[in-house]
Amino acid sequence: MFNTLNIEYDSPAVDKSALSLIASVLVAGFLLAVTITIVLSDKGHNTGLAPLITQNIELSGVTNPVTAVLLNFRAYDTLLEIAVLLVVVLAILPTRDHHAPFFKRIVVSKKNLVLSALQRWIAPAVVVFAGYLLWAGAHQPGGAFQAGALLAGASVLMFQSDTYQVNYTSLMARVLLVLSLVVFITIGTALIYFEGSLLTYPLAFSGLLILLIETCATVSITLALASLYSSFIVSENTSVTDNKHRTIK
Amino acid sequence: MNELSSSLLLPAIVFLPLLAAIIAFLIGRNQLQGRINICFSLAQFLLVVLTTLLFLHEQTYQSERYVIGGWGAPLGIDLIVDGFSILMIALTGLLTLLITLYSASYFSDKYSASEKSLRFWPLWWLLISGLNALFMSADAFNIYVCLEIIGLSAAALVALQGSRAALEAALRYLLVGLLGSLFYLFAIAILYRSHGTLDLMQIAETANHSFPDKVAMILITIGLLLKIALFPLHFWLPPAHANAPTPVSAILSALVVKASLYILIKFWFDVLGATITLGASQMLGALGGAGIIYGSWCAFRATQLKVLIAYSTVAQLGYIFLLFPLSEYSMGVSSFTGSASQAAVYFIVAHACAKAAMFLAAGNLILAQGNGEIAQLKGIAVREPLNVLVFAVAGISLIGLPPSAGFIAKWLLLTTAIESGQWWWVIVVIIGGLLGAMYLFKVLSLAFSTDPAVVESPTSKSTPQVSNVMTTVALILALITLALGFNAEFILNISNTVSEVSGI
Amino acid sequence: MNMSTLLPAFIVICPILVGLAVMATPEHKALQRRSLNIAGALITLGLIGMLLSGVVNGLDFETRLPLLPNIDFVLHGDALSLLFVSLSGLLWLFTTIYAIGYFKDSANRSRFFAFFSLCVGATIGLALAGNLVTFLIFYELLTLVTYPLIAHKGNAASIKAARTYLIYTMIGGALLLTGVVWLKVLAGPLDFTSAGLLAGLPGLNNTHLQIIFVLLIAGLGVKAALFPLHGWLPISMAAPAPVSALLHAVAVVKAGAFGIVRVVYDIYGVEFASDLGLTILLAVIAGFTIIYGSVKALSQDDLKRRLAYSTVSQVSYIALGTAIAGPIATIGGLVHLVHQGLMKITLFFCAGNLAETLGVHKISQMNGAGKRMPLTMAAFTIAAFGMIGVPPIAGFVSKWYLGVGALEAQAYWVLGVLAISSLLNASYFLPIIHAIWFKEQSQPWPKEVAKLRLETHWMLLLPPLVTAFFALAVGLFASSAFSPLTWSALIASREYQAIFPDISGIALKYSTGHLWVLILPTLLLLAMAFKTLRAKVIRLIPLAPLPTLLAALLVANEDKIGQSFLLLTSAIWFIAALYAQAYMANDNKRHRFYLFFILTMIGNLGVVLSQEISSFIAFFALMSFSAYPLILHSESDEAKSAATTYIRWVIFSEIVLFLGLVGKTYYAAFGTEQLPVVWVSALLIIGFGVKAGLATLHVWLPKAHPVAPIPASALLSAVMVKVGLLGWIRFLPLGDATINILAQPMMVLGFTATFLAAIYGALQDNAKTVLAYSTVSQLGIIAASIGFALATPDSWALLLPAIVLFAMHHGFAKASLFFCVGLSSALKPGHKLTPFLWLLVLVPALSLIGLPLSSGALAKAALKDATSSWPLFSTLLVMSAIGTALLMGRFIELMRKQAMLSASSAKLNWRLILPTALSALMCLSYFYTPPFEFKQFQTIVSTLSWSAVWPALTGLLIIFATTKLRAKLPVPPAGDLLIAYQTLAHLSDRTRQKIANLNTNIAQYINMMLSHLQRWSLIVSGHLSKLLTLDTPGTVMTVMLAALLYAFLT
Amino acid sequence: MTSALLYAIAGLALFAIGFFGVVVASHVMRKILALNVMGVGIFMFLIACAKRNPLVVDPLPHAMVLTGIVIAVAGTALALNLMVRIHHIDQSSQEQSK
Repeated sequence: MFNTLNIEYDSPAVDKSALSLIASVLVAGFLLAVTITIVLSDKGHNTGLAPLITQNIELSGVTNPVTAVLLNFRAYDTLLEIAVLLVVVLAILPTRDHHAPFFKRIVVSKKNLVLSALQRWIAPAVVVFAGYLLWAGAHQPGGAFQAGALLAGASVLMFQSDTYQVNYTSLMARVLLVLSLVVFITIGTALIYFEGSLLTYPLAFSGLLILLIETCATVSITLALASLYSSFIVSENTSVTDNKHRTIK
Repeated sequence: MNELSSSLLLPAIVFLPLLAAIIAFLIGRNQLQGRINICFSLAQFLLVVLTTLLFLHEQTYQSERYVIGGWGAPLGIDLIVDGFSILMIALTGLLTLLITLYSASYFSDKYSASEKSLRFWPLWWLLISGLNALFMSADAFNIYVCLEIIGLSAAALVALQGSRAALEAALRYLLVGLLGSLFYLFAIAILYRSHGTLDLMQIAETANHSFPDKVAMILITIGLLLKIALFPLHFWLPPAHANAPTPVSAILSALVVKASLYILIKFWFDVLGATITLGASQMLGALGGAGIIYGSWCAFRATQLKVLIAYSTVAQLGYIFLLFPLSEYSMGVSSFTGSASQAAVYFIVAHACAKAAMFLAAGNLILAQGNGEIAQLKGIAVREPLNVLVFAVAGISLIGLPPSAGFIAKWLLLTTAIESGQWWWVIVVIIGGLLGAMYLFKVLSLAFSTDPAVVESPTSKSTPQVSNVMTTVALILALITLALGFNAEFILNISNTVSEVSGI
Repeated sequence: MNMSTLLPAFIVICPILVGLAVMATPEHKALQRRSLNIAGALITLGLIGMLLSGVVNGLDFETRLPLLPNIDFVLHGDALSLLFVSLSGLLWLFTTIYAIGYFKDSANRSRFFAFFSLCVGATIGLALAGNLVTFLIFYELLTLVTYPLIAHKGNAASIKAARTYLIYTMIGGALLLTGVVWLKVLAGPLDFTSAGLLAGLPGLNNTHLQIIFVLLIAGLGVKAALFPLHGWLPISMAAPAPVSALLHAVAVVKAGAFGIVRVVYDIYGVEFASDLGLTILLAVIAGFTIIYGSVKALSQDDLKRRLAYSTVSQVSYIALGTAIAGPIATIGGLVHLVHQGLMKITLFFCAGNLAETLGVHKISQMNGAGKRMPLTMAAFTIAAFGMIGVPPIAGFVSKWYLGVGALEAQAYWVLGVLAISSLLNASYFLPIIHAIWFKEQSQPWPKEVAKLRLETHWMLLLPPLVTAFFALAVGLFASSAFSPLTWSALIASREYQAIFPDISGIALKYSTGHLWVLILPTLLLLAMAFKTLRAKVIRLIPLAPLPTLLAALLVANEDKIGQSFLLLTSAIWFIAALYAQAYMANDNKRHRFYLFFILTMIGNLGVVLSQEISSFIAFFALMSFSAYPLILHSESDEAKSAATTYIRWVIFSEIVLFLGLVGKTYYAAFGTEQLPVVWVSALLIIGFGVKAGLATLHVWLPKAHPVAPIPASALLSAVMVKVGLLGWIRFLPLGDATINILAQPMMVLGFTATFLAAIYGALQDNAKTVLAYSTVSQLGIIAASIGFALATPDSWALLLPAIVLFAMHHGFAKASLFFCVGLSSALKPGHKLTPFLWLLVLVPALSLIGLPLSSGALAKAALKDATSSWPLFSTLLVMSAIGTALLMGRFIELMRKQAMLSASSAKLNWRLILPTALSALMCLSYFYTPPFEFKQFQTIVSTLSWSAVWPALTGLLIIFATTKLRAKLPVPPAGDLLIAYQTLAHLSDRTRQKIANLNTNIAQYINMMLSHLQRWSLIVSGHLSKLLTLDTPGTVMTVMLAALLYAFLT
Repeated sequence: MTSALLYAIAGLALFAIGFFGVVVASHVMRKILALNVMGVGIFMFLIACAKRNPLVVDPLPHAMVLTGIVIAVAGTALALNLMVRIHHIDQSSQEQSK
């Protein structure tokens, strides 16, 4: 399974050793049969926590139950989830030389007209729509992660048309990356002082606080996803010392 | 908030490392970095000690719950801590302090590894916060997220070295981790579907011999076995632990592997205790036994020092898995009580300290020696006497020879095995001890043999002298293993709270 | 936390702290390290002293720390632990001094001394352990700490030795751990209780206990080097000398033995263990190891390996002592713990000195070492004699108690084991002693260090001397208040409580009457040590026996026999000393002769003076062993072969005597039924028979006497042989029991010896051999009369004075005849005094034959009166006169021939003639009446009867008639039956050889099998790993998934 | 057979296929994709659990899915990054060897 990790392009699709082939088909099928019987013998709770959530929805400060669960009832999970994202960003962080500015616009000799035009038209729309998504999260499906993903998509477009370059190891980038986690933790711990236990939003401000957390989350997620993308397009970004990096021409 | 109870400090234990990660990430590379991290580790250690003392002080021998967000069990997430988890948290706190001290000088400029420190420190603190979060979480899905944090940060740390072998080991470790977590997630989904709640306590109440619960338990077991690297599924551990930088391989072997084991024990004995069958426990025990023999055999044949120690981890894990068949069955439900659990807990603590000490000592030897080849360790005892001593003391604890904590653990294991009449485990443990002695003394006999060529050769002076901070940290860990060898009462009363805890 | 709880802990911690401190001291700070070590050793000794005094007056010392649920870490100072603690504390001090001297400038000494003191700390902890778990902890710690010591040199041999050591001790440790855990599960906390813990506990299933016992003994047996598990000990001789000294003589090996003692006594309790049949098993293994160790030691040429194998066998004595479930045997086993430690450490120190100063490792290189390193070799000889079990050195004491203990427990085979092992010990130690002292240095020393003022560095010389002195003192003052013997008796009494017998009966009290008489000779002996005084001392030697002579004559002494023997011995010693002055005047090796002359004198006089068994056997051994160099004096080939036969027979007699005396003391103290008295007396008869030239046991006599210089052979024939008779008189139940089955054979042997010796002697062509054979025949008569006494006890009252008289007569006559042999030059005709000199020859010869008016006639008449109840005896007595006449005739013939040949010396050597004249005078009968108030002998005239004359005439007639016939007959070899014995010895040697190479090719076979197994297992593991996981983790995962499904769903 | 059950079975089928893919695929990229397929399977199953009762929708599984997706993205990104870096090292070593 994982023992021989080959990365050549032309390697055969399937690990031919017959033994593993037969065994895995057998077990996968068996697994399928077993789980299906579970599903069919479905005498468990069929409503889950729905009634409980609907009772408490108005206490949560947002109307959309999913956002309520995500950012109020199980806010701790979301906090750790952001930490996961931060972990991966840290692991992958494309390291440019330390002194490059956070955000630099580079003039490209051979401009790709179509892309730059597309980018000029769509980027503002995307930003507006992301803002809407963020705001709508409170009462309809939406929220920080969706807005962040959208903005990251816009930034990919930007990088593709290669007019901007972001140095992720600059102080500004690092602050932005860490922003959502910092805000979330400060709010959480502050609430201990005010409300007695971690992450218990006061009834009046819960909506506002959730919105604040959502916005910061969006910023961080955008930058995080952008850095994930740019780490692939930048070759040999393995280590800091090697600050010679090839920009895609 | 008038009377300070240990549960109030729980969130702080998770958030302090997160804060440390953030600050470490923001400061970036400068000479203050080492000292700040040491202060954070000291703060973390004091916090953990305070919580443990408070917990012991309360002597309620019950688990302490902390409700996050004030929503209560099914809806919100709770943090819970009982004897076993407080012990693990204390262990994490201790190892964090010591290994941070070690890494402060390991990643300093002397060893030209300083540019890696920008990535190392944040990942290190995130790993620590993940571990602490895992040990105290009472929510199934929350455990999944914590497992992911630990898995990803550990893989990232293994990849820190940047060499092809390290990257490949990290990739394999990551894929295995993801696969394991997915199986776990799938089991959580099934459990939620049939029990309607994610809180472990509530699942435990309604768990029964029903079909879904059994399938969930199977999936959890196979997923976590993959992550714990029990014998047949151990292929990823040796390369990962061998290629990681020394402090990372120390924390990996000592704690990260134990985290998934902690979860497996929690599900196996508390949450889904009802679904356990005798056959399954014996199977795990058998795999454990085979692991001891095979792990020690591969350790004996290893040529690289760190690979040897990694395989010895595989072997030592085998010992802990003997817990499953040995824990006595009362009215059908196997509870994590009685001497088997004490033996397992003591083994975890003993192995953590000893293995960490051994990895750090080995790291020092490799730094002094220049490469990890065992054959070239000839006559090292002359140049690095203290590190060889630490390596020996840690080895003694792993084999289970008297003055060390390992001996006490082995003693408890043997007593349980004989009391429960399963004498074949006794033979396995004894043979394991002898095999352990084989590979340890293979290294030690090389260290002692004075090869005339090596001793006089001036070249051996060229490699940088191992900084004495790193040696003293290894020595402290070795002394802890020895100290634990003398009075077992201290650890056992903490873990006794485990035996009284029933239900959760 | 007062003193009583802290002291044991301090004693254990102190060496460990010293160890750590020394490890921290950098390599070049020698002085700091040296002072730390010695200070540590002294402090520990002080603390042990405090503990000792505390325990003696009843205080209880115990440190108890919680270790595991319901098991504590206990250090408890009871009597048994103190024995071992004081031993290791004391020897640690000496070995440290020795090691400092040994490692003057070698590499990583800090590491060595650190682990050295840690090892002692572990040993002391092990000794003080209060329960089996603490014992196990220190037992395993000892393994770990001794590993670096064995691997200290770092070369291939010591690494391999360390590895084998580890393999054995690790497996042993694992077995012990399983046993202890299993026992703990069955019997709860395993505190050592003095009468055995398990005996009291109810409901324990015996088969489990037996299996546990086997596990425990196997675990402990590795360190105690019991038979199958001893492989590591000889190999680990690659370690430096101080390591093998302390570790393999005291710490490691004794830890195993001590463990066995603890398990048998304090865990199982002796009765309970013997009911389970466990002690028999242990006894058999220990017995076999004793023999096996000694046999293997025989074939080793490397000195330290021979010592190692001897350790293997000696340590099993302790196990044997514990296994024979009897209080006295326990004392023997325990005391051997200390004695063996002292002796073996001396031997290893000396081996170390030899290796360090002369570079000698092989026994074959040791020739002449005595001259180069006299003090070390003296210590070596004392310790070696101790190991053989020669009284009064320490080894004898423990063998004595083991022997008596074996009798008490009716384990007679143990006596056999003791005998055989003493024989083997002798056969592998005596050649070394012979090589050291009596062989010249064959080739230059391999790596000789320049000769300092002393023979080697003082730190290397002091320890062996001190430990050798201790070994001697412990043996001599065994029954004193603070000796290890009394201490072990105290321990045994606590172990056996109720059934502990009163052992005063068998105690070894070295008390001799009028000890003051021996002071002068001992002073002379000491004076001999100083070269300058030697010449003056030699002139004073004749004065040495005078005090004893005066004591015999003047001091009123109720023990008539003792007085008469004393008179005989001291008189002849005086005459011989005078004779020797002249005879040895120009012999270049006279210093050595006189040294052993005085030693033999002290031994002989001591034997006669001693009142009870222990001093008797001690002086007896001293006399026999110091006579050896006298025989060897002329260094000629016959002298060498005669000496070796002599020493072999001496060893044989020592061992048989040991068994006999053990039997006698036991039955005297406790014996109830009469049956065993027979075999006790048989053993005594044989034991003393060798010395008293009983037929078939006499073969050494005709070879040894002629070879020795005249004064020595005179002494041998006249006096030393009588010691055998004295032994018979003192120890045989003469006069109170009729033992017919022994009496008849003795008489038959006696008379056959008398006649056959006469005929055989007559054919000899050497004058001294003829005399030797005449001694054999005369002794035949004495033996027959002793036989007669055994047959008719009531005649003993009469017979005793007759025998004593006969012995005295024979002593003086034979001595004077031997002296005459020296005068051959003076006997040459042509000098006005020669007829007078011939008279000197004729008087003793005729008195031997028993002519009227001579002492012989008087003695024979006395004998005839005493044995009048049995006429056949007196006729045979008379017939014996013919035989003697034959011999005397031949003797005179040879003297005449010799006189003709010798150069005619102008001046007669008066200093030779006077002593011969003096002894010839003693052969006239009237001397004997006054001191012995034998009323019946007033009538000297009665000796004038014809029956005394005709045998002499017939004898002389036969000689002259057969001169021509005899000239043609070939001369038969001197020791007649000796050839038979030699072939016997040759045979046994060859069988041992066969067994040895059988053993080697078994070992080769096993090795070949092992290498096959090795290769095969590598192939299999190669396949296994390929198949099992590395290529197909995916499949393995799916298979496990399926297995889990099956396990959970069924 | 309500639609929820159908989706649940589809989810489980995806999980099984994903697992089969992980075990059998030889190229690392395929393994990562297979892992994602397994993830999607579980999310499908979770969503199916949310809608078992026609009238009520249980938002908790939805939240779990959202978090699961983010974590899946993170894991996959790290895996791909490691793969790319190994690929670069292989390429540069091939260049040197030529």
